[in-house]
Amino acid sequence: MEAFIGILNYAVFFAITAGIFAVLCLGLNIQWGYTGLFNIGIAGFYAVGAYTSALISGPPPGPMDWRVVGGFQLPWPVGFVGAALVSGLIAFIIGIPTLKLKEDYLAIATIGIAEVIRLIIKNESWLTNSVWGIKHITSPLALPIERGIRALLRANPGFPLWLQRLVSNGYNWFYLGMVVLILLLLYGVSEKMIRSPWGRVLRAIREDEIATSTAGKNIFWFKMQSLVFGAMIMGMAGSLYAHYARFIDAETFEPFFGTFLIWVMLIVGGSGNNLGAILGAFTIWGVWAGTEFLTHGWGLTGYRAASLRVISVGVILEFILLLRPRGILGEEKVVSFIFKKERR
Amino acid sequence: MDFTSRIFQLALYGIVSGSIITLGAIGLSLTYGILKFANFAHGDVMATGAFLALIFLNLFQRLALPSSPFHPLSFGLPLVLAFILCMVATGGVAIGIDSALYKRLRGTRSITLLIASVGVAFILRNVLQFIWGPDPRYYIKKIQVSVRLPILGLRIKHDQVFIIIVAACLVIFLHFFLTRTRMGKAMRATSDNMDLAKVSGIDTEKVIKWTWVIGSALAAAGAVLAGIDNKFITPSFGWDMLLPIFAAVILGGIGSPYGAMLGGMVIGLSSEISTAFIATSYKPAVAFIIMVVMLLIKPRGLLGEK
Amino acid sequence: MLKVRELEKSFGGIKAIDKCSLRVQIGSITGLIGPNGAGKTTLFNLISGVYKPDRGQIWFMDDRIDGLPSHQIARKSIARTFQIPREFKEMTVLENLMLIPKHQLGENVFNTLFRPVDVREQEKQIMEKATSILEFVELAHLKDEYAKSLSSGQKKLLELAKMLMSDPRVILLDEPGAGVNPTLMRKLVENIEELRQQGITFFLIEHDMDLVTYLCDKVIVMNKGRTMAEGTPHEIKKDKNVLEAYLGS
Amino acid sequence: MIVLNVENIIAGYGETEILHGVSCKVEKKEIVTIIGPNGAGKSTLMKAILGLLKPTQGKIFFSNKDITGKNPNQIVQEGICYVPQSDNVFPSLTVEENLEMGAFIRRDGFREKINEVYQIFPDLKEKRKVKAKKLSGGQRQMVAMGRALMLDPALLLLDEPSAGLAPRLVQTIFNKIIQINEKEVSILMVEQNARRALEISHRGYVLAMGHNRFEGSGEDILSNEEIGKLYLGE
Repeated sequence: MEAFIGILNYAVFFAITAGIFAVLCLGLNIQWGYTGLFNIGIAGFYAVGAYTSALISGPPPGPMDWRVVGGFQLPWPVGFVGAALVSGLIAFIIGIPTLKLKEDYLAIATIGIAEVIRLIIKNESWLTNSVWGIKHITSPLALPIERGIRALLRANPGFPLWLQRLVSNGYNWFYLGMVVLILLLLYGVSEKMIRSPWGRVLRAIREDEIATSTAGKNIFWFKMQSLVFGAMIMGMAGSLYAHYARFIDAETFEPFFGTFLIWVMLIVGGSGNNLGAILGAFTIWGVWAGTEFLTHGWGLTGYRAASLRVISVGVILEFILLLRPRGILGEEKVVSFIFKKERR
Repeated sequence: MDFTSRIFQLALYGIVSGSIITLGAIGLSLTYGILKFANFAHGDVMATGAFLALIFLNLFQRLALPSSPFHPLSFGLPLVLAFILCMVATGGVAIGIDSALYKRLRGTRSITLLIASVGVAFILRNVLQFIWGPDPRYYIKKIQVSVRLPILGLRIKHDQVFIIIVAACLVIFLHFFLTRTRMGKAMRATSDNMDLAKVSGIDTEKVIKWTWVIGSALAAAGAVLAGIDNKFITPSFGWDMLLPIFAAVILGGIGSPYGAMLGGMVIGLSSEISTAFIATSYKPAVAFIIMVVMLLIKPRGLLGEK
Repeated sequence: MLKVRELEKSFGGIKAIDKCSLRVQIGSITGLIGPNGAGKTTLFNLISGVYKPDRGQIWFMDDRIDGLPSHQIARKSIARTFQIPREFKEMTVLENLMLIPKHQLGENVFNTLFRPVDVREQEKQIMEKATSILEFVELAHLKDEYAKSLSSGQKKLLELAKMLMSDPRVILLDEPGAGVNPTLMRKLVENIEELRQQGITFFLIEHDMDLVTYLCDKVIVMNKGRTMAEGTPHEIKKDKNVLEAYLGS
Repeated sequence: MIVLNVENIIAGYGETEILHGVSCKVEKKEIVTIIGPNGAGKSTLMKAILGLLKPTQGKIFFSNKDITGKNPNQIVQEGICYVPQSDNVFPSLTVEENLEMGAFIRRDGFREKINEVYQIFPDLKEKRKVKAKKLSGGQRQMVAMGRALMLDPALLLLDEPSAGLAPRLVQTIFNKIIQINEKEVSILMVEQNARRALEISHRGYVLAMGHNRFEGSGEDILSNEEIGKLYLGE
């Protein structure tokens, strides 16, 4: 029983992280899957969301910190919304020079902005505490829930060990519920939007920009909306991450975890399909966790294990591109909601 | 040192790093012109070249070759041989990756190739890290003293003069290759219109192979020269080069090797000179900002067409 | 009326359009002919906003439209077709058409989220219109197929259907006859005549002189980036300069 | 003697089959024209002969040698040259470099051949140092044909040589085709300008929906009422 609880607790931890990745995938799916915008600077938007949220809702600088601003300790939802807004704003600024050009330019510009954001995080210690990172970020409702758990355990000293373990993991259960709720909400909203005429324009842009433009659509503006909306979702994921991990620094948002893994997730799951995006996130995060057991089994540690795991994810991507380029699910043929209604 | 001579000193370093960026940017531009995709693994191909040179260098040092440095340079025959061999070997690696992966994806959308190249970038970087670890590896342990030039009190190392000369020679070689040889002209023709090249009887697969070999060999050369300048190499070198080489290519006009040369110099010079005004740690951001400004005012680049 | 005045456009130092002036009467079918490289498609690209002119003016009714982005020109009810059909490949035929109507409520996300009933109502209307147009061009049975799976003739019809969806006042046709077999051509000609009855203006590039003679009220001849003659098809056929430069004797 | 023999080939792009079993023949010194409505598979047939797409069934023989499924560069080496309908020059190469690319697989006699091409197309000689992107449509068509002639082909494939040209130039191009044919080059062409093309052809094929529909001498096809009605626009 205790072993089972151990696994269950691990599963909760796993699901929270995978859920946050799924949110990132939803954001990328709007940009890439439906509009064909090639954003390989996801890490930048993700990081901006995390730092914004930490600065708004996190603790003020401690005595040992270099940081001098932020830490307003506002309620978490304020940080969450702030994260989305600031990420969206940065996407807007990046979009201005690049969205009128070919897709490759957006790619290099997004990778560039992600690097610049990483440089800022590393160097501007007054804002980000540079390499020491922001510590002790408060989690939403952490105090009352953890106090409640302690009280419950104290009142029932007779709980068997497995129950004690289960109960003491209570906050993670709460956080998982929150992540799932936000994921479902974002899923619902983006499904609704993609199946609307708005989404139809995005898909047309993905197929042929000039023809969409001569049909009277302002393609720049639609691409901008898609880029900004996707980036806002990525910012929200950043906020979810920061308040769960309670610690962020530049290393958290390095290109592999911040960008590449998410691309692999979306492509494996099936870009142009929101369910695919979520499925891909859980699958690849499972694979990633699985490789840890593998490298551990082979007695590899440190950078060797890490490198091998990254290589294996890279190889998976290449195989998917070669063998099943549309991913596990792929896009549905008929997308707009009006057709579904008529069929029924 | 007064401000003017400081700027000139930085410009001199800028020419050195511009030479290195140029060599990387040419290969990126060539493959873009012919295969029509932005190869995000090109920086890591450079890094691979640097480490292949390290293998050869260690081999030759063990082989009891005469290893005394060529005066006044800080390195000798083993590194020169390793330099040449690694260009060939990196070309081979590029052909290997092409036939294992890119070749099978040809005919799909160029963006699929781009995604695949991002995957290749991560694989290459981590293979290097798996073998050599994340810490710096050294070509040369000796520190070289720079000499003073008779103008403005500028200083430069002999190795750096060597870097500039070698890069210039390679660029001139490339120019003659593209305009005077059959394969060079075929490369330009294939870059213009691959289908037409095919029906003209040009073996485009062979042209593609040559493009990979030349682009990657130049990239490897650039990486080794960077290794000589810095004395050390790391697996993350490729990532560090990515923004400068892309900025150079976009600045010069995508697909134009001559634009890449120009762009490389501009990026090298401006990143170095910028350190007189802003913190050195923001050097990579300068390349990025120049690129964004270029996209705003002249998206086709300085020498881009149409 | 559509009016072009002293228009200029160069590409890499070569003047593709050189002080070109012309007018197209409302309700007419005007043909644009001229040798290859005369600048006909470039002129269309300038009118429809794909390119921006270097100098000169383009007027539609009382508005100056030169230099406007192509989506704004499209909103002034100037529609164009492409010589090679540009269908939205991975979208169904019906969705290809439903994209076209301008100012759709649902193109604003907030309407979809907060005024779902209105959006749905409009979607229904658009779908009915699209379905009837598909019946008109005889593509209704393919409405749920990916556009990429149509044959090239069917794609040409889809292009026409898309144009009809946009309620245009002026239609720019770039070589409607190119690569179309005679049966389809007849259908196209019938459609054009029927639409002209409804008051739609046509401006078309065509190489087939027979088609031009049959269809057009007025013909404009372009050569080397400027207009060199205009008149009825019969006048043009007799014009000496035109014969020399273009038709050959 | 039969130069080209296409036997019942089936071909298409990806999942879409376009040719459902098409056959045709070209004899030595013949000009053969293929006509047919749009989507009949004319250009696809050209591409299949040249190896730009591989037939799923059927055989193609060139001078009694099986060339089915070979790569374009190998087929060109056998002696078939092709002039595509559009984008048929290398824009950033000079006229002379364009011609040189035509002779890419030829190692000797380049100079003589290029002079021969300049004789047929004297305009090109003046422009030999000019980049092809600066040429007019008609001049480009000539560069493209000249490029194809550089290899001394036994068979020349022309995909709509008159497409997009002014009527006056159309006649010039057809005259050049006759001139080339007089040099013992067999010609297989696809044309929209069916009447003009059939007038200079020895034989013709009518293709429809990926099938052979009719075959005969140029006059036969021109005088066939049904075909006239359907494809020649009468």
